[in-house]
Amino acid sequence: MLEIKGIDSGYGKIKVLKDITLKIEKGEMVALVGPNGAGKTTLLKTIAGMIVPSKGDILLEETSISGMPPHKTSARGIAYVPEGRRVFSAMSVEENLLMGTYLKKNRPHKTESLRMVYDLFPRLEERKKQTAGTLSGGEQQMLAIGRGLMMRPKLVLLDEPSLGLAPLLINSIYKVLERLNGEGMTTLLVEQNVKKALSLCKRAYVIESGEIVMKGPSEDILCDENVKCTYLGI
Amino acid sequence: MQNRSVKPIVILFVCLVVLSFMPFIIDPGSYKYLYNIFFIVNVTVLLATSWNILGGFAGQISFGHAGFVGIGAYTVALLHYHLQWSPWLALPLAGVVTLLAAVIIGSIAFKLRGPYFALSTLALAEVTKLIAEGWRSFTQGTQGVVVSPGPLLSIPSGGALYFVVSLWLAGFGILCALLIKLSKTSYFFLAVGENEDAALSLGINSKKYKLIALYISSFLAGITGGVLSVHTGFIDPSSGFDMVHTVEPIFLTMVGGIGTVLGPVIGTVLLVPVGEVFRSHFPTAHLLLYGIVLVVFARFIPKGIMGLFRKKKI
Amino acid sequence: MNILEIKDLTKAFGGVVAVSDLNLSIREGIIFGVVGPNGAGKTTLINVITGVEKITKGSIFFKGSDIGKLPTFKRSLEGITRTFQIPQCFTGLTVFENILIPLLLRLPKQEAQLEAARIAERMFLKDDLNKQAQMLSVGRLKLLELAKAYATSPRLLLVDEPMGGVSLDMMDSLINLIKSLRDEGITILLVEHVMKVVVALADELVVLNFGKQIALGAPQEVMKRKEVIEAYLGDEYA
Amino acid sequence: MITSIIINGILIGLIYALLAIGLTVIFGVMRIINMFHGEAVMLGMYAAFVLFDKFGISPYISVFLTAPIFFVLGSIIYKFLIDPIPAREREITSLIITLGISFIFATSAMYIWSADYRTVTLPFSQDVMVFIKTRIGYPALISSCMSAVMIVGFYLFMSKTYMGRAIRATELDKDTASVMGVNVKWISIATFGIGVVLAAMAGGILSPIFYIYPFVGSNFVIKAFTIVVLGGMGSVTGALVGGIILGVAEALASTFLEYSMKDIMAFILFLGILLFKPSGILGGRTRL
Amino acid sequence: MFFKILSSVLFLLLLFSQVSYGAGTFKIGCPAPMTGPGANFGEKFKKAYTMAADEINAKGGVNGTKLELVFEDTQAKPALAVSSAKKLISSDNVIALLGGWSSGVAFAVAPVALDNKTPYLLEHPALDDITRKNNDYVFRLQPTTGMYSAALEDFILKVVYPKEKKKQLTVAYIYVDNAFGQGVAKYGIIPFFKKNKDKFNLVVSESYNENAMDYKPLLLKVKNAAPDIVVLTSYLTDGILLAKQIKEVGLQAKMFTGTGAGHSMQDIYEKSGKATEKYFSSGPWHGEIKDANWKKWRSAWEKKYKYVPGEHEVEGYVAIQVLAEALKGVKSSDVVKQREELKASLKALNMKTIFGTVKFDNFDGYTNQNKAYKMTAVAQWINGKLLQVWPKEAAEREPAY
Repeated sequence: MLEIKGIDSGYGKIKVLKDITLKIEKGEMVALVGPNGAGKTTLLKTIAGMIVPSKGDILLEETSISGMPPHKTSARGIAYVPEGRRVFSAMSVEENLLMGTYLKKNRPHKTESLRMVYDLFPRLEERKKQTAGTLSGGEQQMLAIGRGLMMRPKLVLLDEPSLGLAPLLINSIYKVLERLNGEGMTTLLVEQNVKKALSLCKRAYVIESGEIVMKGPSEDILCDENVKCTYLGI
Repeated sequence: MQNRSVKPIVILFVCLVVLSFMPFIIDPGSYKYLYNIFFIVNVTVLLATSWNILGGFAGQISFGHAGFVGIGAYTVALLHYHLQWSPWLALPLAGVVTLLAAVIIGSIAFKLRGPYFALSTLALAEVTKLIAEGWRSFTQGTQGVVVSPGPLLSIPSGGALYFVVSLWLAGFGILCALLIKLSKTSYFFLAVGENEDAALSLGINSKKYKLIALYISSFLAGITGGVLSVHTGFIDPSSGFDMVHTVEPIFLTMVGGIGTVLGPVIGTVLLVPVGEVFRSHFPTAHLLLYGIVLVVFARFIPKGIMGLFRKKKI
Repeated sequence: MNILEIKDLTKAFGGVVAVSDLNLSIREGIIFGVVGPNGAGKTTLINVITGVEKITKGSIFFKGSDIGKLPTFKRSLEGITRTFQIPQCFTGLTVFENILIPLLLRLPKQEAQLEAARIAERMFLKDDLNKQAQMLSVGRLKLLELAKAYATSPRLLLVDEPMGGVSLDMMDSLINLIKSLRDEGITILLVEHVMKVVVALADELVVLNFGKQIALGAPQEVMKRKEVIEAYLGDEYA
Repeated sequence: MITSIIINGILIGLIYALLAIGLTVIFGVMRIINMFHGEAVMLGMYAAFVLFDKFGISPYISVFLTAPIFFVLGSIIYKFLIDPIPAREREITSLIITLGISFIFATSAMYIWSADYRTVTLPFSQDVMVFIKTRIGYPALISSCMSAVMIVGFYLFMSKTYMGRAIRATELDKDTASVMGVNVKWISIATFGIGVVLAAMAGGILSPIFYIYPFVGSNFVIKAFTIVVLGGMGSVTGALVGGIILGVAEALASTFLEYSMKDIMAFILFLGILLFKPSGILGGRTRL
Repeated sequence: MFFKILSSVLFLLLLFSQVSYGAGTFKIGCPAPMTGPGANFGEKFKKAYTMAADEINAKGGVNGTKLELVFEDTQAKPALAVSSAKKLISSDNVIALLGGWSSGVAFAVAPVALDNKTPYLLEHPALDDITRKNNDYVFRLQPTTGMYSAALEDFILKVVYPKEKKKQLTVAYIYVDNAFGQGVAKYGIIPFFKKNKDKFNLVVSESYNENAMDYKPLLLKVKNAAPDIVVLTSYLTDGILLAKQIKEVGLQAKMFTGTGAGHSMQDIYEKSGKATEKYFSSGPWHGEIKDANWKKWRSAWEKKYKYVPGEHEVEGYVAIQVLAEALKGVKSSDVVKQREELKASLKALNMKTIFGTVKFDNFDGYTNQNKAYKMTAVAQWINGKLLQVWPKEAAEREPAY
């Protein structure tokens, strides 16, 4: 599905990512974990086209999308769900979701897509007229995910969906993710909640200081001493 | 170190002295128009420098310099009109009164930051203009006030006198800018302009430095207004508070290079004569040409002329 | 002696309570670690101590005197300085000027310049001295943040995630650097995500979650508590 | 008399609001202060004048005919003059560029149409209707109603269409909008075009009740700025509310104080809002 | 480097601009608003000056020397006008300055003329103070603001008041807030009504900003006061809006009258949609209309420029004729001496023109002011034509009152 071949990337002259190589198969759910500032978000932004890599290539279904602007990568089926609360705060919940059907090919499916998201997150339907900025953190996160799903993507890039949420909410969001994966959605999940992420995904990459320091099945990574040390200080 | 800070001041002083002899070389009596342009250039250098101290050094973009100029101009005119002061004597007071007005303006406008600050200065300038228009018994309203300058220390008022006075006032403005640039204060200005939150967290009293910049800037702008009023011999609200006094220093500084001492000088020396030549050679088309010059400059050298040089300390 | 005392501190943004009824005492001369998941109120705590945010309820004492109402810059002059998680440098200025600015507040220009060069060397920024701050990488910017804050001669230094974006090989020197600052007598409040750093550095550790204190004590011991592991690492971990 | 004054205040307020919308949209989305806003209004007035004078087309219709031309004009200006400026310099450089363009437009208009004052005198220009004891001239009434319709129409465009939502999304968060598939660059170009169209349409609608000359633009700019601040930058409903409040406040001030007090009144309102509610009357976040 | 070259080229250009071309002509400096809000008036005066100068040059000029007009744009701003005047005097070596349209500009230029000993002939700026400063180089051929209302006062006292048969008539006065409006209010209209308190009651007297968009609140206030007479001092654009909005709010009075300026321009009738029908306008007259020369001039103007000339056109045209006449007394070749000779010759001038007799006198505190009380008239708009109705000897028809 997605293949990243040795990319370097960063902001202006500042290089954040060094020689990243990564592969995701169709229908797979892959976790990307690492400490704050390791370059996780930068990687997602590079895939989504918000940052142009200075070296290397990114292939989506065997075609290069490297250097494509975000509105083109999204047309090709990549949905980036940004971290934190980057919903369109002054727009209503429904307007936010409809932004997910901005692409011409998605517009005809507007009603079904809305139905699907409202079924996944009934809370959003209750508040569809409410201004997004007045939602709680968890609801905003649901909205951001829902908005990404409205795009009917081939590949979802999820950036810290559990950020700042209470455990109960995290659980419910994770259940949704699990269900979507069961339905065949390909996902790259960035998480700081290592345990959670690794329990959900079968495979993971560990990134530190812009480099992939480890990859493999989740269980292996969870057992690794180095990872434990980084995260638990044990 | 000591030498490095004295050198530019010495150069400035030498330039001023040398230029002061110009009237002996080029006769102001037969080149009145040329001296008129020199005068406008000098005064505009002072105004652009004044704007630059606030907008460039301290990063507080003001849209209200027309207000300062107007207050300065009216100070001279009204002291002359009501109390028969010599306009020349009233000049320093133009700066002082404008500074006092800036104390009020600053206390209101500095409650705001960024574009809101800029817009509030615009509004305050308009309010002062409306006061000048409305308070007829004091300001003569829209009818305006005549100022007859008379001689200064028995030097007859005329091209040479205006030239030398405006030259030294411009020099004074540049000196203020230089002294700030060479002092510690310039760093605090820079810090406040670049990132006010960071400056605060490092212990810099940002409000104090913003006010200092405003006060110096308003003092110089007020003097500019005073000289303009002496030179024109007449002041009314539409010419004293003309939006040109706000807009012109901004783009001249931008063209020359914002935040540098030389930027406003270069911008003014380069563009003001062009504007004047256009105006007298193409009475109807000059704004069109000037507009094109502005667009071309801004489009192709957005960082200003000083931005073209790598080293741009001064 | 406690350099900082926080009593019943509450900070609310509208309805959202970022810090709630917090009581903390920080001894002079230690590194005091603050950890917790994102959104736990760590940065808000720093903002409140430095006066960037006003207190909703409670009080803050610095060296025994109430500073709750002082403006940010005065607290900085009293000796409380912070670094920002997202570096807040003077991006248009050079690294040298960035460090010089706080020094100029209390030293004559020449001395300040010497001191700035010295600090830059100590903070591994010697090679970048004449670069514009906007040209630096994130990791270097973090160093610059620290250098700037150090240049104010703080008594209490609040460090917000210094390790984010710092390369692995750099991390150890940074740890040593922070230790040496403590050994100079500067009290440090350290907010950090990288646990090995926290454990290596902190003399005392507080864990926050949803603006509340859930654990306090020696780092090794605190990290083993069940509620900490649950809050921080995910509920099924323990 | 008081009802008449308030009704008239509301009617002129609607026109003020329309004058401000183009400015507020461009500022809201791109943080650009468009200095040639007044000149765009002026060009809209001339376009209406020419079509009325030569072909007898009512300005109320011709504003829609000329809209595409102004859209292209605005888009070209943004694409070739403002967009290439590096982001760090854009805020202030765009000020100079748009100022330069305002000079170019005003002088060009003088060459094309001479400095003469023009008016659009509609066949029913003297007809008056009476509404709650208030006499309202037909042109004033239609222009105000058109303004209201345009504002509502624009509101609907911004809230109900994909493009309108994309513009707002871009204003709120460029990056996130772009990953939704919004071509942010194109939307910026289009928004600038739309801002110019709105200014020109305001000019067209104003033409039957005002006069036209090449330098008329400067008359509107400060008023438009005042409303943008009153209503909150980037807000359409804010512009509407701000326009009406300004219209009514001016009318009341000029009646109960002196007529010349009305401008001071406007600025006192302006400063008051800036100081106590810098986000505008409707305040809070940037809203539609 | 590019900029160094550019700036040196520009500097050279500047120096070359000093070189006066076309020597051997009488150069006349015309600072005028060629751009900006007053550009329309700048064009009017340019047409008038050019027509007169062309006619004189076609006949061989003055004593064989041709006239040359040098225009400078002032944007109607005093500061720019001062700069222009200095340039015209020093680098173009003009022998005299003309006009400038607005009172504010003339007020500022007059001291420059004095400093440079250059005659300055006013044909339109009307503020009284300009010729009350003992400035020997300033000459004014047309009435001042204080004189503007001379014919109107006469008309109201002799025709309107007796006809109304009321003890006291109520009057509303609205005037534009600028040097001109203030002048007419301060020296003309307000003193007149105050002086005749027994006959008139000034119920509203307010000024307005010339760029206002909406006058209805003011007009509603006037309507509420129900005046018998409404006097307006306006320029053109504000005059048009006022006339339209007066109709709109339904303000009615026995008499509406303007005081020259906007109200005596053809545009106001047409562009207000004929809303000024029956309006009176009192101000400088359109010239000696009974004079055969005037009729000839007027048809020549209409042929050349395709519109009916008003006071501005007559004034501009006559100003050039006055200068040409005075220039006959200039004999020397040095421009400084020429200016002195021109001044002396202007002082001695007594000339019959289509505008009326022009003779510059010192009286009542005025210096070099043409006694132009009689050059004011009351005219009235009827069926799209503004014709003089008062004083009787200059009337083209009976007033419709």
